[in-house]
Amino acid sequence: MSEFLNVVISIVFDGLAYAMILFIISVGLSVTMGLMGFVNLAHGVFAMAGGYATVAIMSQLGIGFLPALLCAGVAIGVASLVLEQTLYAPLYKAGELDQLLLSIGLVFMASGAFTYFFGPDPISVQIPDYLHGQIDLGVRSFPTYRVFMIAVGIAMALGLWISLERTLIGARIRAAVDNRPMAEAVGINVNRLFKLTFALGSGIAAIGGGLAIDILGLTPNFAIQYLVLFLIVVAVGGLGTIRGTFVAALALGIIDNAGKYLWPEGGAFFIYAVAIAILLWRPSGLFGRTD
Amino acid sequence: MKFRTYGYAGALLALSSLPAETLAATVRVGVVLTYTGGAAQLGQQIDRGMNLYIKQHGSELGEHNIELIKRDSKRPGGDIAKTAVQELITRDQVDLLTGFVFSPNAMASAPLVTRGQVPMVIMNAGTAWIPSLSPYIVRVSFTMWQFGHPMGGYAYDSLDCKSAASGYTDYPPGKDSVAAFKHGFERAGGELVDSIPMGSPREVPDFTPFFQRVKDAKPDCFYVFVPGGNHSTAVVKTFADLGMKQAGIRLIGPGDITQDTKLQSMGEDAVGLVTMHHYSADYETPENKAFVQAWKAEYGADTTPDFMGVAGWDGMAAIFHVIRSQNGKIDADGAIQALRGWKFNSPRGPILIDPDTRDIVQDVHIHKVVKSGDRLAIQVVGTIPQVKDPCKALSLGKCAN
Amino acid sequence: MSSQADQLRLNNVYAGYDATVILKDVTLRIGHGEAVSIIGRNGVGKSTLLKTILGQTTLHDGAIYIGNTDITACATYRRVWHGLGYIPQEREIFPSLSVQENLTVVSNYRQRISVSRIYELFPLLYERRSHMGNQLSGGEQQMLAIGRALLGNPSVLLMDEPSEGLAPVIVDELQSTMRTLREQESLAIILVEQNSRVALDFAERCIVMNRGQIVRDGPSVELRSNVELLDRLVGIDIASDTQGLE
Amino acid sequence: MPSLVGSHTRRQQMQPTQNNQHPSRRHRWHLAEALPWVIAVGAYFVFPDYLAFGTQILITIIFAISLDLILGYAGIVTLGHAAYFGTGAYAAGMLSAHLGWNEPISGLVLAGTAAAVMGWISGLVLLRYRGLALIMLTLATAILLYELANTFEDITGGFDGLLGIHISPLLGKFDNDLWGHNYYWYTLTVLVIVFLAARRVVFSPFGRSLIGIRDNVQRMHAIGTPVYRRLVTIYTISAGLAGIAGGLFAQSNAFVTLDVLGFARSGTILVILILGGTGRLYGAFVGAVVYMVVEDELTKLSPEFWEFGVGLVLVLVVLFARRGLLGFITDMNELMHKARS
Amino acid sequence: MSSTALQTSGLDKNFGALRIARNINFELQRGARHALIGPNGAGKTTLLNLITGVLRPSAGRIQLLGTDITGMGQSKRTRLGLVRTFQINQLFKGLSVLDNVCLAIAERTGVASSLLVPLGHHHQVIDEAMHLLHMLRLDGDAMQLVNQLPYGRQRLLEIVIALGQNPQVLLLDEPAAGVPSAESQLILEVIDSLSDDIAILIIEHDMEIVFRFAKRITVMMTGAILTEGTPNEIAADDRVRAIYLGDY
Repeated sequence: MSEFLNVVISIVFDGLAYAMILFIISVGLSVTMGLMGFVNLAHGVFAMAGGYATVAIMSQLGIGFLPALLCAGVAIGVASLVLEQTLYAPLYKAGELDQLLLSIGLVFMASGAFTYFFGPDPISVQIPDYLHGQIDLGVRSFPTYRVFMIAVGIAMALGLWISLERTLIGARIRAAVDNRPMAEAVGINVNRLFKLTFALGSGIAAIGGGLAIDILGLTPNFAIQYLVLFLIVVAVGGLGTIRGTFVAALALGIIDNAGKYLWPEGGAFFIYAVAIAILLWRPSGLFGRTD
Repeated sequence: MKFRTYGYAGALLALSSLPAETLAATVRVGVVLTYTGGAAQLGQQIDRGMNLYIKQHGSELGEHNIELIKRDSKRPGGDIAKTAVQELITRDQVDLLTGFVFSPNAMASAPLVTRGQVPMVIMNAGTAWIPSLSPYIVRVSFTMWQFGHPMGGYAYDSLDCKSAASGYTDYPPGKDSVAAFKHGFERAGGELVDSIPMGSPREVPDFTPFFQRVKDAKPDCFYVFVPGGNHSTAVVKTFADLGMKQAGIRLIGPGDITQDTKLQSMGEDAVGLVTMHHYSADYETPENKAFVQAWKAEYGADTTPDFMGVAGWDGMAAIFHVIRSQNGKIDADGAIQALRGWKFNSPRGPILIDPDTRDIVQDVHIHKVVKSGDRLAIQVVGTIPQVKDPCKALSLGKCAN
Repeated sequence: MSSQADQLRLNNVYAGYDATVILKDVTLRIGHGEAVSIIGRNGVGKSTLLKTILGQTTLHDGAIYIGNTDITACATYRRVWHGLGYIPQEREIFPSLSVQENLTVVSNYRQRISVSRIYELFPLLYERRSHMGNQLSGGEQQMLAIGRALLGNPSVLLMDEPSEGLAPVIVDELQSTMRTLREQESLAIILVEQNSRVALDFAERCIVMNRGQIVRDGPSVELRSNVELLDRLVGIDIASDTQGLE
Repeated sequence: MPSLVGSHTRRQQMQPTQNNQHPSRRHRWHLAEALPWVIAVGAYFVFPDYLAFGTQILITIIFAISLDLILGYAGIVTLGHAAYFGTGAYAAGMLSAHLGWNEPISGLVLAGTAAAVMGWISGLVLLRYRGLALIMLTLATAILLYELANTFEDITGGFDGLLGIHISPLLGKFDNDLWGHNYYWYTLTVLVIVFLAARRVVFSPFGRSLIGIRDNVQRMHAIGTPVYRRLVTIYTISAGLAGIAGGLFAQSNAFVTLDVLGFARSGTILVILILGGTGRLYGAFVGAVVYMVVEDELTKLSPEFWEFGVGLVLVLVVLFARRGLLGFITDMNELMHKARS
Repeated sequence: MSSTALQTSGLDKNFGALRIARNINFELQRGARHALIGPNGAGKTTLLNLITGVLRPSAGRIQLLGTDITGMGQSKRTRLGLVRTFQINQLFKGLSVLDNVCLAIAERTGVASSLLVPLGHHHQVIDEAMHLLHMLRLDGDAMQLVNQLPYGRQRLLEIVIALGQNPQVLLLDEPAAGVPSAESQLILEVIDSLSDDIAILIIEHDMEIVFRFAKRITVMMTGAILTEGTPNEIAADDRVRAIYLGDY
């Protein structure tokens, strides 16, 4: 029994940490696609850029991991605005096929550019000592960095949830997702609101990218490698919902972990089989609008 | 940006002083490597090793030139490499082919080099039976069996591992490596309790569930194979994070998990790791010290060569040997003949091309990660001299036929 | 040329959806605090007119002013800042926002009307303030839609069939509230209405539309007293038409 | 085509040319249509050293045409079309490697059939969905197939690839030589046949009804079209053609790896088609040639950083040539006509 | 054979607690010229959607020419001869006018599942389409793209498409809304001239059209049928006047 319990705890705990990475990186994509209907396959680029920025800031400014993460988040958030303004905005009214092409093009460009500036080698990051090793949480001990990841993920989900559910801007975002023309008709500048959320989503993804280095590694290929995974999380959760993205990330993270633990031969079979099953059952995602 | 690398060799001075009647040949070498994608770093290491050799030894070709025509094989799918090889043979009419990071790329190309009669010097692709796919293939890198098999015996005899689990990246080199370890380990008397495929080589998975499974199974040793590159740091970190060392499990494997280029990023967690490999930048031999010094001078003090880089270097040495021995006119059968039994004092130690199998024979060392000052270093704690590929030597598995 | 008294002005407006033109050469002036009702059959362009003022249709020609400000090229939200308030036909309450939030999301720059003032006008909304938008009855939704529009401090209120689907008692209640508001806030109001009685009772001036054009613009009182004229204009002259056909 | 995401409706980006020609003339050949074929035949003589690459381009064109039938005409956006390419490739490969069925033409027919069956079965489920759900389902389906092929490595050869494919000479005479002479003609012939068939389908009443479904499903229901059945039919045909492309790929390379089922292949073919222009058949030609030649040249120029260049080309095309390169040409043409008149 | 073309019995439609159709018993005779009127939101379009199969009723049955079609899909109903037009244009905007009509005719004649023969070879389809276009004086626009046509002519095309489907029961949803008077005149003439075998139900706000056209009128109010009768009976009904003039 305790053996069994131990396995369950392992699966859930490790799944949680993995799920938090998925959530932090995907949540911005969910908002972009939900609010503006923009098919942004280049979202992973922000996470990748965030990872590189974190490492670069740490070595250039000589500051620690956590402040560097924050700086990277802000920097990438601002940089993403420039991208949004110059490349994305002209395509909001274009067809989604043009959007697909543009964002794939951006992924390619980023891959080439990051190889040029950082080389093809995987980058690693110096995690502060206090996040190393194991921490005893009473039941048993867990890897500290993963506990930290889970804490950050939950804090971020809570923060986002509070700012979406409890603040004026959050209410305006929900209004715009509900009914864009009406939101404009009560004087909400939906475009500016979107730019804000876009920058926020990119910044958060950048922080996610920085956090993920220690677990997933980081190469210029990151945005391509994990593209499918982020898309799946967003689609399963439902567009434009933070709750949906969170639940989808949790479900897929834990199921993926359970599959790997119990049936490693199955490879990535589990996660995609489950994603298919969920989408067959609820085509607009777990918490997506069904209208 | 680097474009095509045209011959450094035949310095201008040499060229200008040439007697008019000497026939100066330009030898065209097609290089097929993964320059982009997840394995781009491997391509870069090999590319740097090659270029460094050409830069240092170019003058040894005398009046001949060498021209490298580089192609990106992008993915391990085989088709892109194969099309590149076909074009290199038919359109660019290369005299030699080299590179090949992923085994499928080498395998897919094998029929072409047979048909086109172009010698192929493999600088990485470690699946055991590749040289038998074509009489024109020579390998200067390694086979998975060269480390996995002796590691099995060593783990049982010297590391006191009676039971072991293995985890491997789920593609042929991984399976090869684990099969080799299993054979060596069980032959010595040990018991392999679990063998876990850990995702594809394309992406670094979260290793935690796999490692947790091993932790729960409590073997004495955990043998891990992952491809050189992104994976190894994550392996060592996950091992440490889960407290597996404290749980009494020893992490072992081929040298890919203590690759020189990744070692420093692993931090304290790597100390005490025991692996088996044919090269480390920390070897104290004069050949290696000169090599590493030249490398750092060329590519920066914070860079380091690893076994890929040395394979690029040695492979180019083999190609130079062919050019010199054939005096610039490359004939496939002659080239292969020249390479059979070729001996070379590599930075990794003495190497030999087995005349029968056209595969590499080399010393295999037992590596231990130690702390040396504020950096991590590889200490050689034992050596098994001149190891032939055990797979072919023992006629095991696919090597049997 | 512009008169200081005009709160809203449309000059020779042609508008519709994409390439389709629905409104043709519509010119309209609404004075300060004036109430105008627009009647006409379904599909003659009444709602399109409101949406055009709001900037949610394709404008092919013409110009639109609020006061002296040319808003022809403004985005919808800017028009709202310049003083438009809109109460859509289907209410379009934000379903995932609470009643309170439905009110607070409004851009309320001039702070003239506060949320508590809205609750004073519609005490029922105060009781329901934490309910979600999709949990309200039709009447409550209508009150909320009006309150929401008022919070933007409009100088011109556009109302699209506010009485539709509501019980008569509630229609009366709403009407009296609107009257109070007009007196207190000096709002100009454009009311699109199918229900001629409501339309004519509420506004002193009545515009009749047909096939995308204004066919009559004059005091409501004339139409109120002359039912035949009303019937003819609105095209529901049942008696005379049947006579003619049979 | 329905919006991929949310309820934002946008203007359709696919508007095939030649729509306002009289139906009785539309399907007739235009002089300009000879151009690609002249180029294809001419390329054989002008670039004799590039025939292996040329063969790969021709195969990609077939694959892109198969995608155009469902994306450009029926409005089905898919990120998993490699599933059928891969099925065809493995079918052709395994026929030879396991059953010793080395005759190429019958092998190709069987490859197409296998893929069509796969398309039919998956289409029956997938085509009940639209929009983002459909995209993700096609994507996940292709990945599942990939994982299955990896798991059953005894049959498929797994990651290492399927070795032991020995294709007999074509018609007993023409071998797959190192320079690719014979296979260039073989592939070109198959392309001609596939193109003629696709062209027929597109101009048939059936093909017109697909455009109707793409433009306005609602109305198609109302005029009595069995929409779902039509979609399954075209999906099956498309899968079959993709399978033929895959079969040719396996035969010309004499090698198949998991890569034929990979996401990269699905994504690339979508990019190629959008780049060329959807809903016009010839977009497949333009897209495949431009994308592959640009990529090939950039790869040679800079094996390390070519991705940046390819990405830049895609971004520039989107910014300056909406609806793909062919759409851009059409637009320019119209502009010039207007300017002249 | 009964004289009933279309019959609904006890139709209900609920969305959650919201009842948008209440116990609708409606009958359309063969060859009828019937109008359905009522204020906005009275449930006219809901009834139309229930009849055509866009919506499934929560309760009740629908019969078409003696066949129970309650659970039948939209396209199948169409093939049985139940044809509708749309209030807001639902045309194929990227196709030419002629193609729009051809699609409908090809579908009716079964040609549409033909895969390999170009549409241009199916002369009977094109000829019939041209004939119908000619009837509504659209033949001059046959090669135009639909989205280049003026709105009024798009409405005409809507009718042509419906006729191309060879309807037994024709449901016209505000055929003349937004159409200039010359063209609405033409629409009415065409509808008037249709064969007596076709049962026609028209939903219209323009009373002029309703009273000119209909032999029977059904009035709906808040999701239910208020009354039904001849034009004279309806004209005399105080409740109807009240609805339209707001005197309730």
